[in-house]
Amino acid sequence: MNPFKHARNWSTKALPVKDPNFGHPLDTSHGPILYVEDVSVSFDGFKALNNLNLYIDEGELRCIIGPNGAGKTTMMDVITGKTKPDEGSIYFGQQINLRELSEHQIARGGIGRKFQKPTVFEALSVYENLELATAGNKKFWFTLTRELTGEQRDRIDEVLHTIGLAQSRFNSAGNLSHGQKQWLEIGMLLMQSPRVLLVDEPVAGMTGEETERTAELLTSLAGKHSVIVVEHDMAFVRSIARKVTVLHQGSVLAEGSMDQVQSDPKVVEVYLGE
Amino acid sequence: MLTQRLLTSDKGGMLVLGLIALTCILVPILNLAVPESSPFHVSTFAVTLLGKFLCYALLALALDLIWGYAGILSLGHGAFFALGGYAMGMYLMRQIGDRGKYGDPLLPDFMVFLNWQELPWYWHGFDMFWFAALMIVLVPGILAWVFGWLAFRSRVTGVYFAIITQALTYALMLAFFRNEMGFGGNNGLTDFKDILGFSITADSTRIGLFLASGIALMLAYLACRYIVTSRAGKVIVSIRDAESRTRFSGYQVESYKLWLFVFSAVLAGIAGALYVPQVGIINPGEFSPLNSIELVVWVATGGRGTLYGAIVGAFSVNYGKTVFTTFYPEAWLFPLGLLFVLVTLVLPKGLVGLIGRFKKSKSTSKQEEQP
Amino acid sequence: MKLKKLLKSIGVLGASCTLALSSLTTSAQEEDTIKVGVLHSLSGTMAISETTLKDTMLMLIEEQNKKGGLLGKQLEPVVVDPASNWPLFAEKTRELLAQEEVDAIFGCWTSVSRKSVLPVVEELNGLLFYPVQYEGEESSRNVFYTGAAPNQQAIPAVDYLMNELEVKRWVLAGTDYVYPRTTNKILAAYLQSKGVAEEDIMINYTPFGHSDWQNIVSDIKRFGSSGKKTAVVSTINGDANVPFYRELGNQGISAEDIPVVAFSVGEEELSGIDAKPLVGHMAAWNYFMSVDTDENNAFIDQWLEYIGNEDRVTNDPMEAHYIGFNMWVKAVEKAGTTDSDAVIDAIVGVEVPNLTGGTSKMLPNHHITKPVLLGEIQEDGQFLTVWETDGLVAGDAWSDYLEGSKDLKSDWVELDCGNYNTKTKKCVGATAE
Amino acid sequence: MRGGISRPNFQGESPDHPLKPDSDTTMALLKKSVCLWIALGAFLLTLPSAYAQSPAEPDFPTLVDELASGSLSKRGKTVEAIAATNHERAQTVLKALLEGSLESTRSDPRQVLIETGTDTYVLAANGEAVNADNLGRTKRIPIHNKLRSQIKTLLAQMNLSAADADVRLRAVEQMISDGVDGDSIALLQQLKADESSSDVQDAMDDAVALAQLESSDNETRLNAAKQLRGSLYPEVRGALQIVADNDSESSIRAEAQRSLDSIDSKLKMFRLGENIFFGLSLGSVLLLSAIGLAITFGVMGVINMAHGELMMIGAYTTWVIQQAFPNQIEYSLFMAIPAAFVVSGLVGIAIERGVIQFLYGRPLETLLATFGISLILQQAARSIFSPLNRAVSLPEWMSGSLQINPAFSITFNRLYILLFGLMVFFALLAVLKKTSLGLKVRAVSQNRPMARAVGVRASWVDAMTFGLGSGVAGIAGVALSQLTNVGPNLGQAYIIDSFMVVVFGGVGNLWGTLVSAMSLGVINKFMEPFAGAVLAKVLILVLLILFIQKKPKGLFPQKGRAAAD
Repeated sequence: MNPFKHARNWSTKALPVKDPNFGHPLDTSHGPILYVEDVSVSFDGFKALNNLNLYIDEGELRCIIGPNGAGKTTMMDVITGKTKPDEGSIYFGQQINLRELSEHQIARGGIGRKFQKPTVFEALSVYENLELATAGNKKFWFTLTRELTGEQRDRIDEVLHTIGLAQSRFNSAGNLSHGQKQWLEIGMLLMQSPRVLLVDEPVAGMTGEETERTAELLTSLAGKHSVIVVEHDMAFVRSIARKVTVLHQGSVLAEGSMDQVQSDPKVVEVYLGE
Repeated sequence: MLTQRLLTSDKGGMLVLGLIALTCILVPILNLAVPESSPFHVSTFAVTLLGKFLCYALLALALDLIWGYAGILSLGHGAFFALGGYAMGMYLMRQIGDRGKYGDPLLPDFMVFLNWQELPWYWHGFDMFWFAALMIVLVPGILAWVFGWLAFRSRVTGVYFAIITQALTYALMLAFFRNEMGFGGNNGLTDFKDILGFSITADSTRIGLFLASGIALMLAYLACRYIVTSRAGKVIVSIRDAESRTRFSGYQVESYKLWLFVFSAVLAGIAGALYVPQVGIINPGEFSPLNSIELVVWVATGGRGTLYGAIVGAFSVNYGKTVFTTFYPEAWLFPLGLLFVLVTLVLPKGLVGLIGRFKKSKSTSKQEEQP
Repeated sequence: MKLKKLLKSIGVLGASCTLALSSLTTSAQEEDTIKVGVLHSLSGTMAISETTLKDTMLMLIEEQNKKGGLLGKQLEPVVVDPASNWPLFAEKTRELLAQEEVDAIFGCWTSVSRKSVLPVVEELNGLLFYPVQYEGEESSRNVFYTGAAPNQQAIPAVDYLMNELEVKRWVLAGTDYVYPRTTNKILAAYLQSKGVAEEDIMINYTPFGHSDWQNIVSDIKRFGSSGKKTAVVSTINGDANVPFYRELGNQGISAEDIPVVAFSVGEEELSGIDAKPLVGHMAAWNYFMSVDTDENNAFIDQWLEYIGNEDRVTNDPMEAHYIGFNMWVKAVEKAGTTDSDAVIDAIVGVEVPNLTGGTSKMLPNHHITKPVLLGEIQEDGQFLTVWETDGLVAGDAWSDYLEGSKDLKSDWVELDCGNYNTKTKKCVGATAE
Repeated sequence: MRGGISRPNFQGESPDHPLKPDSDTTMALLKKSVCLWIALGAFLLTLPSAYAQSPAEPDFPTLVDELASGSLSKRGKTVEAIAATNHERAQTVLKALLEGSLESTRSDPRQVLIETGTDTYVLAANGEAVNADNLGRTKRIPIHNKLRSQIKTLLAQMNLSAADADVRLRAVEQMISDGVDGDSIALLQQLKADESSSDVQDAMDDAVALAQLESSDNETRLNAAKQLRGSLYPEVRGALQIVADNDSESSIRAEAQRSLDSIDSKLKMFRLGENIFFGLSLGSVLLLSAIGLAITFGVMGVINMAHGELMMIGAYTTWVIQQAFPNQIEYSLFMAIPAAFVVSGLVGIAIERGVIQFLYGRPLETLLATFGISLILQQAARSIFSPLNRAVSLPEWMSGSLQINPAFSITFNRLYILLFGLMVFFALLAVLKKTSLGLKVRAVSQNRPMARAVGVRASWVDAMTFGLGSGVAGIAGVALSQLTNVGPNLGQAYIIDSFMVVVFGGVGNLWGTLVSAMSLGVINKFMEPFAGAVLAKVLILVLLILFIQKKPKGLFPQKGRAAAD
């Protein structure tokens, strides 16, 4: 049923990666950049994920939908290392086993995450927020003694324009509007120059016009990065989705184009069932 | 460039630094040069008192660095303070030499009458100042490193961290009370004679210690400024505000917390070391959890999250304490207790915040004040 | 422009700061009074014991003023609260001597507070009267020890047990701090010198405020059930006593089986205890409220009237202050001035009546002579004197039973030295310059 | 509930009923033997005084009046004489003297009275009631230890034929500890013949055997040593030890040694049991002091530094109650428990409404504020009740111990407090699990806005919850007042331990609190013997710190995503 099942070449064994950021270039020779295979997680008996299989291609924009409690957020937790799965394997490219890495290593490795509720550092200015997110050496002694380099600053300006916050760069992030916070957070992801972006409900509580701009932003990002969007807003999903995955009770219910999944009786049943 | 970053960007800090510098210049003159009779004479009592406050301020600064900026509340900072103090105390004890009551050239008095035959191994080397100085930094530092490494690695945070730090200092207190420990038990270390060859009771020595404390405080302040204004400083603040976000931005939160904690512990140790020769005694009471909580209150009163706030707090609360214990000996705990409650309820930003609020209201009335 | 403003404000604040300083340092304005410092904790853990002594001092001073004061001047008490915080004791002492310029300080309870005060008193050449029984091993030119030294409390008590009750086995139980440590060391040495075997002495230390005595008491019970008469010599401090005696009582150890002789349990402590389980246990002091002499009855009436509460009691440290204060008054009258050196010279040899019918005398080692009384606790929390030394016992600064100190001698008149080594014939160290 | 009870102050049967016959025949015999023996005993004991006094023994009333005057040693002789008269009130008078309720007027001639209650007196000599008003100030007739043990011995001898088997048993045991001599052997053997209770008989056998250990006849000594096998009286052990070490006959030495071994093996077992009980008892204290926190801290997330002071308030309440009803000491605790609950509870509610309600979600701020409150409460206690400790008296039923055998006894106050602790725990558990308040509490603690949404008055629930926790603290205070000082510092001693218990057990989990309290208690008690009290405590703290590193959420963590962030 699943064309990607075991697509990953098992002969190459996982490299013992400490900090992938300085490891060798990511090996995506077999297409997918992210392999989630037979992953299960449970909290006191309740199975949040039930051997979930998911494969994300390089540069793909994937939407993930599903009713509440389908395990969307848990899936993100598992990929970003916040929650360690009970079983199953998660590989980043061919060789980087994410189960062995901690949050900050995964983040440095090139997987960025945006939370459901926008979380930016409210005490700091927009510029500083991006500054913090900037890719590079993030060890204590280094950040203590070194200032930003010239090109890092340029990168920040660049991103400031991408997310359209150039003029409010010195405002404290706390005073931004809801939408602006969302964009700022996405901007922070970009500063990490990640290979994969996990975006959790980006347009929740946005005005229509903000939603459109977000849609443009995300679609423009796809290609350079692989983008995984979790969203409830069907209209929004339709507007950006190339491929949609439906989660239900911790495993994939259906996968395919928006029309395919919407015509899928199982999906309909689940959604009406609510 | 750096000075700009450290100083002019925070007025309050500059003000406080200026004041400390001023007192460091004025007090010695007023104490030594000006005759007793003149109303401007500053008595030795005031000097030692101020010296004590300076040490407290340094301690408060250390706590504010981790509590105010990294949001780590340590209820055990008194422990590092006391350890630094003990290290200094041990040096001072060794300086007594054979001028002790029993005239034993090597053993401190309390060891003589507890029939200790020879000096315990951990007392060796403390006759040399450089060694003692090293220990003053190392002992609190290493303890903080081990403790912090364990705690932060297993993500013990907030309330839990506060409580186990309290347990830490409590355990140390009980341990140091034991006479078998070889630190003088309940009486601790006292009856010091001289430091670096200067008699500890001489006015000049007191001034010296006072100046040392003042300079230490100012340097520590600049060091803290350097940290909080660096990129690392921003990371630390963001850890306080959104820890997991920081993680997902690729920072190893643990190491940041750990190094900050260690640095803060070292500052506390230094404060303790300067404190002991000025008050002339160190005993396990300094480990008491209550002291550590009170310390937290100084910072809260002054205003956590602004380095100079901690200094202001330490001075104001302790000055108040001195006054109250003299004028209302029976009832002084009431105002003190009330202070704690009020500060937490109405002054979340502390005195500094209050001044700030007052300033803002003024500046809004007068637009041209705006920079 | 900005910087100038900043400097200006610094200047302003600097001025205000110096003002704050001078407010700290305002030296006492010259009134025509003699100032007496009272240095007792009114808050914190020691308040329980020390507050009473503060009141005692105020009463004594008031009384003296009624009699027309001293050298024609009124006495003015200066009360401060060191809040059971040892460094604060030192600070307050400095304040009393340097700021308030008091002529004498009456204060301290715990050894550690005295130790913390000592250097300051010596540096500023003040006078400290210390009213509590203590471990000895100290003698300062500026301190007068009006409480009992070990040889004025512990040793006589042990003698009584050994001779009158034929006690053969000994439990030395104490709180883990310097007073019990030293006292027990002295006692152990003393007992062994009297031929008590090693295994017949059990020494046990517990932390301050120890509240769970279950297995210690059952150990004592076991230790005592060997057929030989056993007694407990208790140097257990303050708060730990109540749970200790209750446990004794509940585990069925009565005073006839295993009597407990305490050195830190007096009328005041008993007034805070349900005395039932303590009946028959003993305490050794230099004064009991129950002693029936005119001086004592007068003192008690005066105290009850002053404090305005019929239920209050008097105790040994209060008597010590009574003696110390009167000695100071006499010495000042004798010297005709309150100047420290003059008083220090004048006070040695001064004799004043104590409350148990004798006259105590200030000795050259700055300790005093006292009677030693042994009392059994009664239901009403008072003591029934069962034995007392004939005549007064002179306080020893340095114990004859300790290695380090038995060669030491203190004499501030002949030798002007607190710890003169009789072997090497010189004044060891330099306590007071 | 009098089954096998030893009181700290020796208890005979109640003073107001003299010897009761259990059957006429034995009665006669008993009387005879008692007279015989007491006369004999008294004669021996009073040889010196016997000469001093006129051959015609002074009658009972005169002797009683003599008690009021003269030196302690003279009083001793008088006491013996009184015992010798074998007057029916002799026992009552002596007991009164022993318990310090024998008083004398200052007036002349001095009357000797027994104080039967506050300001109610009867004449010692004949038990007639007297009017307290026209007595003037009375003064207790003092005695000292020598006299006390003497009286106890005498009373014991009288009690040998008391009606109550337990009283007889105590009497025999008293004789054992006083040391048994030839005459007592005779008497004991005689009494044993018609002793009904087997326990008393065994005790008598032991007593006799104990005495026979010193007999000159080898056979007797050997049998005695046999007889004493497994007897747990400490005196017996001591005596056997002596025999085993230095008896002339090797066979007897061996026999004694065997008996000793059997005794020791028993003792070892009992010591283990003792230790466990000690541990549980300590645990129950920890439980009581921590359980209130388990609610305020565990369920509400408030770090209440004033918790200890709330206990203090409970303890003071007990004292106030006892002052208010000086004659109801026996029942004072039952009044104190609800009172303390209410008082502390109200104070708690006041604190919650006045301060804490503004600080929810900021646990560290609550820590500071409540610390301030604790300072204020302490100082308040000093100002109101004076810094001195207050004397809370133990009811009779709280003092003494449940004597399982001479080597193993459980003290009542500890036992009751252990049971009480468990009761409180389960009561609280029921409240949280069964009642609607409990439901609401859990709802609010889990999801405040949601609970609000479904119409729970969160603020009211908060107040109630905090009140509940504080009230429980008050109850703990009542229990503590039976163990330790009641003074301003009471709270300080327990606050840190309580927090440790809660954290160790796992916040928000009552069962965890129970388990952690008990295990900490037992661990502590098993460490103490070799580590010493102080070090044991330090070690425990260190272990706790390390444990929290391993399991940051305690023994029984709250699981699930809610707990994760």
